[in-house]
Amino acid sequence: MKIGFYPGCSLLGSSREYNESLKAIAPAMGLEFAEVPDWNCCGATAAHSLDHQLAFALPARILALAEKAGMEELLVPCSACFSRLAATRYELQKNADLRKEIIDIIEMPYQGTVKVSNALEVLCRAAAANLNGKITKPFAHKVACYYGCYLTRPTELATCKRTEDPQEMDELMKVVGAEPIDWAFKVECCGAGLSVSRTDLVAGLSGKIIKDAVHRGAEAIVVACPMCHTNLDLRRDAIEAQSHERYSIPVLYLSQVIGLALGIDPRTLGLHRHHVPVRFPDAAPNASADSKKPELQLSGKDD
Amino acid sequence: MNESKIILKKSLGEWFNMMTAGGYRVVGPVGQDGQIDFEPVTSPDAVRFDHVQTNNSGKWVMFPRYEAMMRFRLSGKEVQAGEIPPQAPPTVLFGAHPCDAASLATLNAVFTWDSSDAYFEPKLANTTIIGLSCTKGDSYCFCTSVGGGPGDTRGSDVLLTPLDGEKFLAEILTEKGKSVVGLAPQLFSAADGTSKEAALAKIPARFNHRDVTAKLPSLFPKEDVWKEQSLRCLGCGACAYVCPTCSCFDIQDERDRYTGVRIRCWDSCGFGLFTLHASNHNPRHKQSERWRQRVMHKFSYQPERLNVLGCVGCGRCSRSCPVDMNLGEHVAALAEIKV
Amino acid sequence: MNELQQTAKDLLEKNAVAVVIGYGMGSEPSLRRAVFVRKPDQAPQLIFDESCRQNLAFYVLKPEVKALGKAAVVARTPTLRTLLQLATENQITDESVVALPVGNGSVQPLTNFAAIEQYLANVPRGFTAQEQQELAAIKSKTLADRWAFWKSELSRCIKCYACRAACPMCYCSKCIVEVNQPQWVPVPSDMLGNLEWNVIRAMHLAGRCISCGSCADACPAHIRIDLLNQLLATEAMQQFGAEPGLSVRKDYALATFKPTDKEEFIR
Amino acid sequence: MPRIGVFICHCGENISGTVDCAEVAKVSAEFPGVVHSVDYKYMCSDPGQNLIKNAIQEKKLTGVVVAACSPRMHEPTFRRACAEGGLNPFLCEMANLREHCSWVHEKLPATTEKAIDLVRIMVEKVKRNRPLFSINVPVTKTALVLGGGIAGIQAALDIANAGHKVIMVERQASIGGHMAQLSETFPTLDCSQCILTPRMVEVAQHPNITLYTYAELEKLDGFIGNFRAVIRKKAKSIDEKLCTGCGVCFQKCPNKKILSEFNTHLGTRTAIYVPFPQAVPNKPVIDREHCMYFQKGKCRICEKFCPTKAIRFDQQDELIEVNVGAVVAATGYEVKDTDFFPEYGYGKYPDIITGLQFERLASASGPTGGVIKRPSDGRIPETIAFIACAGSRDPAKGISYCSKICCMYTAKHAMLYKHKVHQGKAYVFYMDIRAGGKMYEEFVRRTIEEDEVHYVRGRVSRIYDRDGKLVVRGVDTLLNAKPIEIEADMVVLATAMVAQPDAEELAQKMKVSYDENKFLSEAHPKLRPVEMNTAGIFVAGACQAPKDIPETVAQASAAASKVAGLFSKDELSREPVVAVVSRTGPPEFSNCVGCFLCESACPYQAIEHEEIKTRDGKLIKTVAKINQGVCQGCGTCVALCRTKSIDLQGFTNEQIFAELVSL
Amino acid sequence: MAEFEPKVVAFVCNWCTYAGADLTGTSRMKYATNVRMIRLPCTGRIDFMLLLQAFGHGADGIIVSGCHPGDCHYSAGNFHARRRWMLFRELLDFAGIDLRRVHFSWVSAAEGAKWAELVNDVVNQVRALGPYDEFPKRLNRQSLEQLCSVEVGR
Repeated sequence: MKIGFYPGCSLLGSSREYNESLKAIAPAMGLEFAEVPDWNCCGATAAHSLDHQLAFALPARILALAEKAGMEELLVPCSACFSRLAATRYELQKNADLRKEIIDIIEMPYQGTVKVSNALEVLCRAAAANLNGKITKPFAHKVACYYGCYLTRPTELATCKRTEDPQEMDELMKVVGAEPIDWAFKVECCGAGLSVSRTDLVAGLSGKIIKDAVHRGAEAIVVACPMCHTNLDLRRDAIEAQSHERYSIPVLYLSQVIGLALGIDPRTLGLHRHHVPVRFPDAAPNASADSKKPELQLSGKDD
Repeated sequence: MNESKIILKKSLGEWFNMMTAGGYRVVGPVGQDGQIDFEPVTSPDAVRFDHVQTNNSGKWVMFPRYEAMMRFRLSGKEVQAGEIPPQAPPTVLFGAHPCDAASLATLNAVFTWDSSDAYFEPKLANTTIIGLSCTKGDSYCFCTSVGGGPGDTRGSDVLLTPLDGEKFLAEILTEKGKSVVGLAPQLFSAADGTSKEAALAKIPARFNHRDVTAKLPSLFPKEDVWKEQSLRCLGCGACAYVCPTCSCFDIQDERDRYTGVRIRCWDSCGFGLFTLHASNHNPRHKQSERWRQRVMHKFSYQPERLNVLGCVGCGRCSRSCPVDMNLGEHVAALAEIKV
Repeated sequence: MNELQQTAKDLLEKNAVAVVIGYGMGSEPSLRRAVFVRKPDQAPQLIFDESCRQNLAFYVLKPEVKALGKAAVVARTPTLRTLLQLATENQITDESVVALPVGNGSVQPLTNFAAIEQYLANVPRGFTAQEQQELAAIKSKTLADRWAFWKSELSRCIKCYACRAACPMCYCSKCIVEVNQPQWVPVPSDMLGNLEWNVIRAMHLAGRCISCGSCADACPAHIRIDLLNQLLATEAMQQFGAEPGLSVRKDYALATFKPTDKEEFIR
Repeated sequence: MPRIGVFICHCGENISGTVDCAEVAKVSAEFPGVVHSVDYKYMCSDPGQNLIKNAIQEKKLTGVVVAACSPRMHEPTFRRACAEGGLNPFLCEMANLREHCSWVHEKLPATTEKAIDLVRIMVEKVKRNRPLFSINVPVTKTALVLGGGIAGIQAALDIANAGHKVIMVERQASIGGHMAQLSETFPTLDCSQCILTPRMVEVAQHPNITLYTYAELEKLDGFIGNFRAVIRKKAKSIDEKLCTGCGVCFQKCPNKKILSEFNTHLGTRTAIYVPFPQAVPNKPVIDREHCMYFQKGKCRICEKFCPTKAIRFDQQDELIEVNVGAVVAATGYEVKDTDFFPEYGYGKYPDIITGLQFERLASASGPTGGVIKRPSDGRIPETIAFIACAGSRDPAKGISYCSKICCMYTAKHAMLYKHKVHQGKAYVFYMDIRAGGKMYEEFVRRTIEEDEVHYVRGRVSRIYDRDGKLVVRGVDTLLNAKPIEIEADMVVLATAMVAQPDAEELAQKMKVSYDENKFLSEAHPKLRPVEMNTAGIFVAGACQAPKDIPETVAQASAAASKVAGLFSKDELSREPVVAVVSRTGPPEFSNCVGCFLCESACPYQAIEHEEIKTRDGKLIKTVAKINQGVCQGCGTCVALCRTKSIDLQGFTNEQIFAELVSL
Repeated sequence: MAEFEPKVVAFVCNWCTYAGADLTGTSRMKYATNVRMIRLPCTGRIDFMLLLQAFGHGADGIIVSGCHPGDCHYSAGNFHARRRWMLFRELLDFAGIDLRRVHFSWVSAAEGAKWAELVNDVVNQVRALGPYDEFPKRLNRQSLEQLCSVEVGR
């Protein structure tokens, strides 16, 4: 199935591995991506809180471009981008005056025909249709599925059904052989909203998430959002410093987990880009069969 | 009478001026393709010469869509009533095709058969028809099946036939025709003997109307025939209103406080309520019966009672029909039925 | 034989229906007309292409056609919606008609309203850009120009009521123009009569019109009366969420209300 | 020909001060159809009225226009005068020359001109008036009370004590409703069952009350004074006449693990059971879904042990048809369950319970004998948190209203807990404390001040478990607005009070309106709080909106007094200003095309379906018919009817049209 | 020539606006004489066609008024009316009919002053607009009186 693709800034920068892993698993998942031509910033940065018109105009232009390119569905892996695009589509559908106003600004026709989808939705659907029989290396670990905020809020845009205890990612993880744990911080705030201004609060909030996951026996945290990943992975040192605890638990994008289960090379999946090394003490025997190393090290801080 | 002359196309403007100056209202076919109708005109520039048919016929000149006939006024216990005299301004109906010109005979027969219609007759009397022969037709035209033709002179006072792009053959057919030509005799030159036949459209005959008229009474009881033909008929009045010979009308009073007028306006036998009695009985309850009435009236009743055919083969009804009820086709089909 | 013809043939052979109402060849090569196929071997008469525009749902209510027995009707999307709307207005029952949707690949007879509802759920709806542009073009005129426009348009109206006759939702046995105690609408096709008639028709179809365009197609004077319906259909959808003909649920926009309906025009 | 009389009133100087009454009378005399036109000082005086009466007889008037004050003032007066003069009262109309003309305009020619216009408009109208006759409807003096909670009980007793018959229908096996489940009632802390059960017994024993328990309303037709109800008596599987209520059957029933609805699933019951010991009637029913015999075909132990042989496994549901004159809907409420709250674990933590469950824990007759114990392990909670507004006042949860009783019962719960667990810690999270009511505020203060319950003003965002404790994470908005976490052993949610799950279905059955929350709508929020839009149907208790016991009882008594008022006459008489559907001859029979789009527009559900059939019973068409007993004459259907098949008597299309033509 | 005096027709419900106008009277507030009221039980009864009839019979301006939302004597008639007017106004505007001649209002039985103000405002506004000659009339009363020619349709 051919589907539009909007990378946004994160997938070209801090979360390149998300991009890489999505592209890597696409063929097996029966997905083909077409990038939106001439795309622009989604406005999730400051724009949407500072300028009401800009907040809608930026995403509307992206959607209009996708429409023009004949796309029916647009995959937006970054949750922040997803939220802006989905919110824009929702508001413009509801409010004809606003739609008129925004069309005037972007100077492009806009119908609102393009469905905006996040990675979780698309991968769940693709997994159901295409993954059967393709799992060669089941990801046999206890995982904490961390949804964060954008997949479940606001409820009008939520794609997960039980917004306070979503199950979609958990189900997907079961498909690739993982064992999702029941935990309390699935949809708690990681602090990304204060990512730059109050890193102390971020460390505190993200720290609680990691603490609960580890406390309940998770071996990996699975995320679907570049911001979540940044806070749980990149800020691990700050978290440890604040909580006076050491956590070795790695944080993976769901696409990376699927990729591993499909037997795709860890480097292709960008695992080496993580700050917290992705290694599992009790790696599955088949995963280490052709490796001489005593423990499986899938990534490191070496680049 | 029948005298033939030539008038150049460029002279028409002058002729129009003279007619207007002579007190005539000139009405001719104007408008864009698909929307050509008879309207008052002052110059031939706006007039169309190249169209197959106007949407509506020019019958409104003699028989308007609506027309006030009487006024009344209540005052205390009194009712005052007064006639509104007919308005019949001298009119030239310019550019009527031979089928339209032929339709006047049918209208006249209806409006004068027992007594003279005070509102129709003066208008007809004051109307001069400058006909225009047809140089093209379409698949809906069937004038040749109903006794007419693209160059038929019946009903016209003057009949113009375009001989080429520049000149017309003018056949002056009546006294009325003579007087409108007489307004500007200098514009007319002697005919050079060119026959108009070459210029005329070729309209194939689809049926013989005499046979149809003869056969219809025996078809009357064949309900299935009428039902089958009219199954797709919607029962609207489009065919009747665009028809040059349809003459049904309704009479209505319009009131405002204590004054009022009595108005006559078009009606159509296609409507379900046309024949509804006060008792709620409706002799033509079904659409098939109304379709039969339409065909019988034009091709049987009128020829029999008024000695005039009720159809001139202009094809307007069929062109206007939303569901492609094609009169020519259906009458031809009736003609084929073995009785 | 194409799929439509085959389906029609099958239905007739199985006696599932007594008549298939569809489109056949018309007077001109570009014209289509309604045909009423009653014998399996007549099925090849059926045509379906771009030129088939008439909303055949009208015939489902026509007494003469009804008398033929249960009908299958070749249906574009507007016709399907018409059938559902007629059902909500108690004019047809679930067993009385089979819909043959075309234009979406295969021809799968829809034998009940639930099936039509389901079919329509997957059909895109809303108004086309062209429809919206035409409305916008008129709305952007000045008040005086709008009046002049409609005055000129409506002056051509001869009150033949072809619009009413072609409209499957205009099924009243006695239309308001025929109600004469009092005579609401002047009978003559004068300006007042024409204006009132067209305004009333638009209002009577507001919230019910499924925008099939048959009225404008039928008008011998080529008046764009469909724009009046279109305007109200758009308004009814935007203001009240009215989308007639998508289900048999009774939710006529003018017989329901929300306390929060907008009222900034009321002082 | 019409013969209209016009009577112009001077109203002393009130009209004649600015309007030239003589001129109006003179001009009016010339209007077509007017045969008599006079002016007089005071038309409403006896001599004035006599002018009208005499003229009716002498001039053989067919219509009268009195041009005087507002018809809202004196229309009844002049219509009565006409009736006394021998003219149908509905052939009299008034032109409002005082309030709408002389009082609001200066003395100018235009004022007199307007007065003339007003008279002419009414003359044209009255020419088209038809004689109308009051509509009389007989009244069946039996009331149907739906619901046997405190609202239904109160209403039934009041109506029965007024001397009228009552049929009470209760869907459960016993009457009593939610009130029977409560422990002690605020603010007096008297025992709920102690005050309720005598009333329940009174219902059962009242000679005027017929009680159907384990029964539901199946269908309701008809209109005020003349309803016909069909009641479904569900099969109890016992012969009530033989059963003595000895209780041997449920002692012997082997299936003892069924969660008890009465005990809010905190206790168990048997398959043959009475909901609670004080049940009325105190006779068991068999719950067929859990009975081994009905499910597996074997058992019949109860039958074996029943000393009176009262068990009837083959009993069928029974439909009973009754005629009633009025209906009181008192069907009560439900509370949202804990699984409604995703942020509190979607109901997965057993120690998070609802307020109603806490009532059972606190009740001396409850599953724990009144000891507050955790459902999970039976431990007595050392720390307990109460969360008010659980769902209520939360548009995001779809419940924007206040459940009204939670503030009070939460205070009561906290107080009861403190009374029972002296060392325990109790927290109450709240948004606002709404304690409007006699002794209510004092009660809450006592909870806070004397029983030392910690009231935290703020909401709880999440509850999750951590090492056997429930972590209650919220915010205290009063203390520097800091997030707080409490490790509680038990959490009680004051979950929202909501309409019964089938409230909508019931409302549609009764053809009454309901609001967006499925609570039944009263006819007017202030002036008709116990009547419903459909005449003859009344409402009491929490099925209309959340309310506490005193309010419920007050409303129930009010509804009962309305019913008693209705039953005080043998016939109802109403103004004939109602809609009618026109009929014509065959083949159409009516211009009504039966689209029934008018149906949902009628605020009174007065539009019925009438089938027109041939003599041999074949259906020709279905057309609308107005139930004149129900129609109130607003005319909304008239404006909506495309074919003008519906008209409104007294304000017909012809009349209004004539007014406009004469403008 | 005397200043043009418009004719304004008011369609009002019996329970609120008619009563409100009664209150205007009992309070002796003054307003323009140009208004003629048509009393109906409820705004729900006011057929949109009545408005066209009023224009067709010479009204230069129209007022439609009833109970405020929630106050309807019949509980919901005005809600239904409101929806009808919403669409009707859009249609009139689309057709080029001047909405400055059609006014909708809620006037309660307590708003006598509002009624006076409303009438005066509408009368002034319509007076400024001039006679509504543009709107076709059922009959031209004046020309009939003079037995003048009557329009003939083509």
